Amino acid sequence: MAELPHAALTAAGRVEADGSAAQGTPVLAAARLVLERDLTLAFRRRGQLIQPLAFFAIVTMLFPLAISPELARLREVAAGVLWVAALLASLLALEFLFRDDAYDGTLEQYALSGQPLTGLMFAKTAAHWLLTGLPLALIAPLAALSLGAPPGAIPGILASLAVGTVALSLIGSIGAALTLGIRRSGVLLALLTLPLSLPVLIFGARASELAIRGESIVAPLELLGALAVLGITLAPLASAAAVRISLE
Amino acid sequence: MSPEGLQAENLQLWRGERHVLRGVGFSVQRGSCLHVAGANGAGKTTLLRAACGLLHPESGRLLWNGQPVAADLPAFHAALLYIGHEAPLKSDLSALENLRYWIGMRRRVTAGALAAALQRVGAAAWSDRPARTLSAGQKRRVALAALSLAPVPLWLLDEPTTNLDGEGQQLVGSLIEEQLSRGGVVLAATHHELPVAPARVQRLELAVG
Amino acid sequence: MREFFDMGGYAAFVWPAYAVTFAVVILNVFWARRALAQALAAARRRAAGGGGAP
Amino acid sequence: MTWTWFHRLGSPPHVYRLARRLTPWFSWSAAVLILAALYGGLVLAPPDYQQGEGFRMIYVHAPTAWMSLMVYTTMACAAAVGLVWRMKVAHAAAAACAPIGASFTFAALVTGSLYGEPMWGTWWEWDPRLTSELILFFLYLGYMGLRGAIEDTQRADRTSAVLAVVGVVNVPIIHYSVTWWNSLHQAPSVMRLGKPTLAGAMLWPLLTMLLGFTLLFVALLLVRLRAEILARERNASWLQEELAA
Repeated sequence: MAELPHAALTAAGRVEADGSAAQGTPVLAAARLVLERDLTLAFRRRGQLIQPLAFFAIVTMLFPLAISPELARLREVAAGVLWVAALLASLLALEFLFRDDAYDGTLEQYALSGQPLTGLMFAKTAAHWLLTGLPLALIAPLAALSLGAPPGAIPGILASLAVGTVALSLIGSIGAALTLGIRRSGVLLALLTLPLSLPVLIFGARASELAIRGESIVAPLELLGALAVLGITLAPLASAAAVRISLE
Repeated sequence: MSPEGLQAENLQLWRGERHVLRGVGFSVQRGSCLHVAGANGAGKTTLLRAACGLLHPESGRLLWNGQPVAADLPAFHAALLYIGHEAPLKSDLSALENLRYWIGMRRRVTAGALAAALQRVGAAAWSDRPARTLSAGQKRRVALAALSLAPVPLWLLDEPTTNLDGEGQQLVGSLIEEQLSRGGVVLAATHHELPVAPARVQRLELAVG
Repeated sequence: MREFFDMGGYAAFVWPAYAVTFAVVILNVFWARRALAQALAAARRRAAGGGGAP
Repeated sequence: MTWTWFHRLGSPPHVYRLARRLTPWFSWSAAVLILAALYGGLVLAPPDYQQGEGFRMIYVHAPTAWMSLMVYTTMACAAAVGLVWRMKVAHAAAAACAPIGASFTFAALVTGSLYGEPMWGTWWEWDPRLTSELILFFLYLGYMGLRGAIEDTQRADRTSAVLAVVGVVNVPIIHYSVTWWNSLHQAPSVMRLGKPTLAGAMLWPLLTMLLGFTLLFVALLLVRLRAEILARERNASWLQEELAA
């Protein structure tokens, strides 16, 4: 019997058939592949990419109609409106973050790839942010202008949403992983995710509000940044654990 | 001398109310194949998923080369390839892209190796078509290409011959034979016969509980 | 006694607060006992009907 | 030797029997303490010089609010133990905690609102503590919703355990953010909820009530824990002997 390929395996386990460990994919490369795959898939279905943005635009449009067309009044609530709309729009896309991967067996392959699942979950969350959070942050200034915010507020609003949506995507990824395998999980996902997102809403809305008033947004932006960093370190761990459990 | 290959001792597993694995045990040496047989619902898939560490039996031991699998799960996972009864393909990606992402996660693959693997399973002609346009048998063949690209020591195959024509089944047979000749281990769950020389196959019959 | 129930004009708040709290306490006791009784009944039914194996 | 107690806590029959033995002790001492605290709080304690007789609501509001947080923390600890050591009994304890905690959080919200009305003049004030309590209530609802949505007990245990741990990490952050938010918006003249300076005859009923509620929680937990163990161990042989006895 040919002994050559697996001779080294007993010791390291990881060594591939040709006997060289260098053939294995490094974690970062694997995470990049996950990211690339999700982005490619999203761009194959471009129509769906627009949906959260359209939702965001419609929700922000509801408020002038429901409250008043007076820009002075709208300006007072603009920050809150932007953030509630962004929170809901980000939530909308979450349900599908892991769903297709769970159905077609991709998640199983991720869990069995020998790569740390935490890193792969982080890559998937990053893709979610690039596809929803970042576009939201980019169109939010337009919505803010339509709600009476001065042009000087644009950088502040952009910055607060860009940082805040990172935290929202991370928190949302936990909720999406927890509700895997549950039928009609949409409402439950909202019930799990929204209370955990409140700090992001509070700090983010405050930052946007200060930006609209033309004041310094440093303090709330730092708090948002802290939340994002905390999320980056902890959320992928939790979603990886939840995904593994969903495969049991 | 520590035993080589995959050993299971007294695996017990409940799924809700059902006692699916009732003290299942086996020992597959390097270079041999375990044919997990049994009727539908006998727990073949459950056993395979437990054997690759996705499911956690309530009691029992699983050893890989004499070491408990749980001691280093990532290393064990890097050493195995599991293919469920549906090939894990994205319907919007082509066969080629699917393979590149799937296998690329585990090891570096060159474009040449990918092309050769697809050629071998007879997929060259349709390797750039989106997976949603492929037939069930064609999807199976893409999964077989993954096997030839990932010569890891342990393969776990759930119904590897389903949906395949006669030639495809022979292909499964020759891939398994190659894996065994390399000193690899194969666990295949199927209620069909395996197209492999019987001398190398052990049979484990699961009963419906 | 009247004075005690009047709670210095706060009766409309004090007594409902106590009522709600102790309603929750009593309900909890009731629910916990019911949960145990139901679980015991289910387990006995199972034990009677075929030695536990489903 | 030192770890045997821990291993025994992982054994369902041991915990089941222990819970049955301990329940009366906790129940009766909780009942005695709560009754004593009621007498002390409603009769013996003098009225507060600012809040008058209204301050007596603190003897129910503070214990329910305390329960809401303590039960959540207990639940998360049990869940974490269950996740890390794959301990069935710990998951059963976490499952037993949720309905108790949710109901007391509800009581804390209602008593807080009743307490607030005469102090603030409105039934609901976005006071940081009440707001945090409301969010905690939603966390409980989410936990129970998730548990209820998953049929397989083992998966429900482990999935909801992840949520409980994530939640307990978040609770301080949520509380901090809500306090921070409130400090920006609140007019300083509005009185904050219930911080009368308590001493002597006013203080001991509160401490007794807190202890009594804690013991009550343990008693409730022990009873529910037995129910949860029964549901999880229905195929075990020890249970057959236990029921036959």
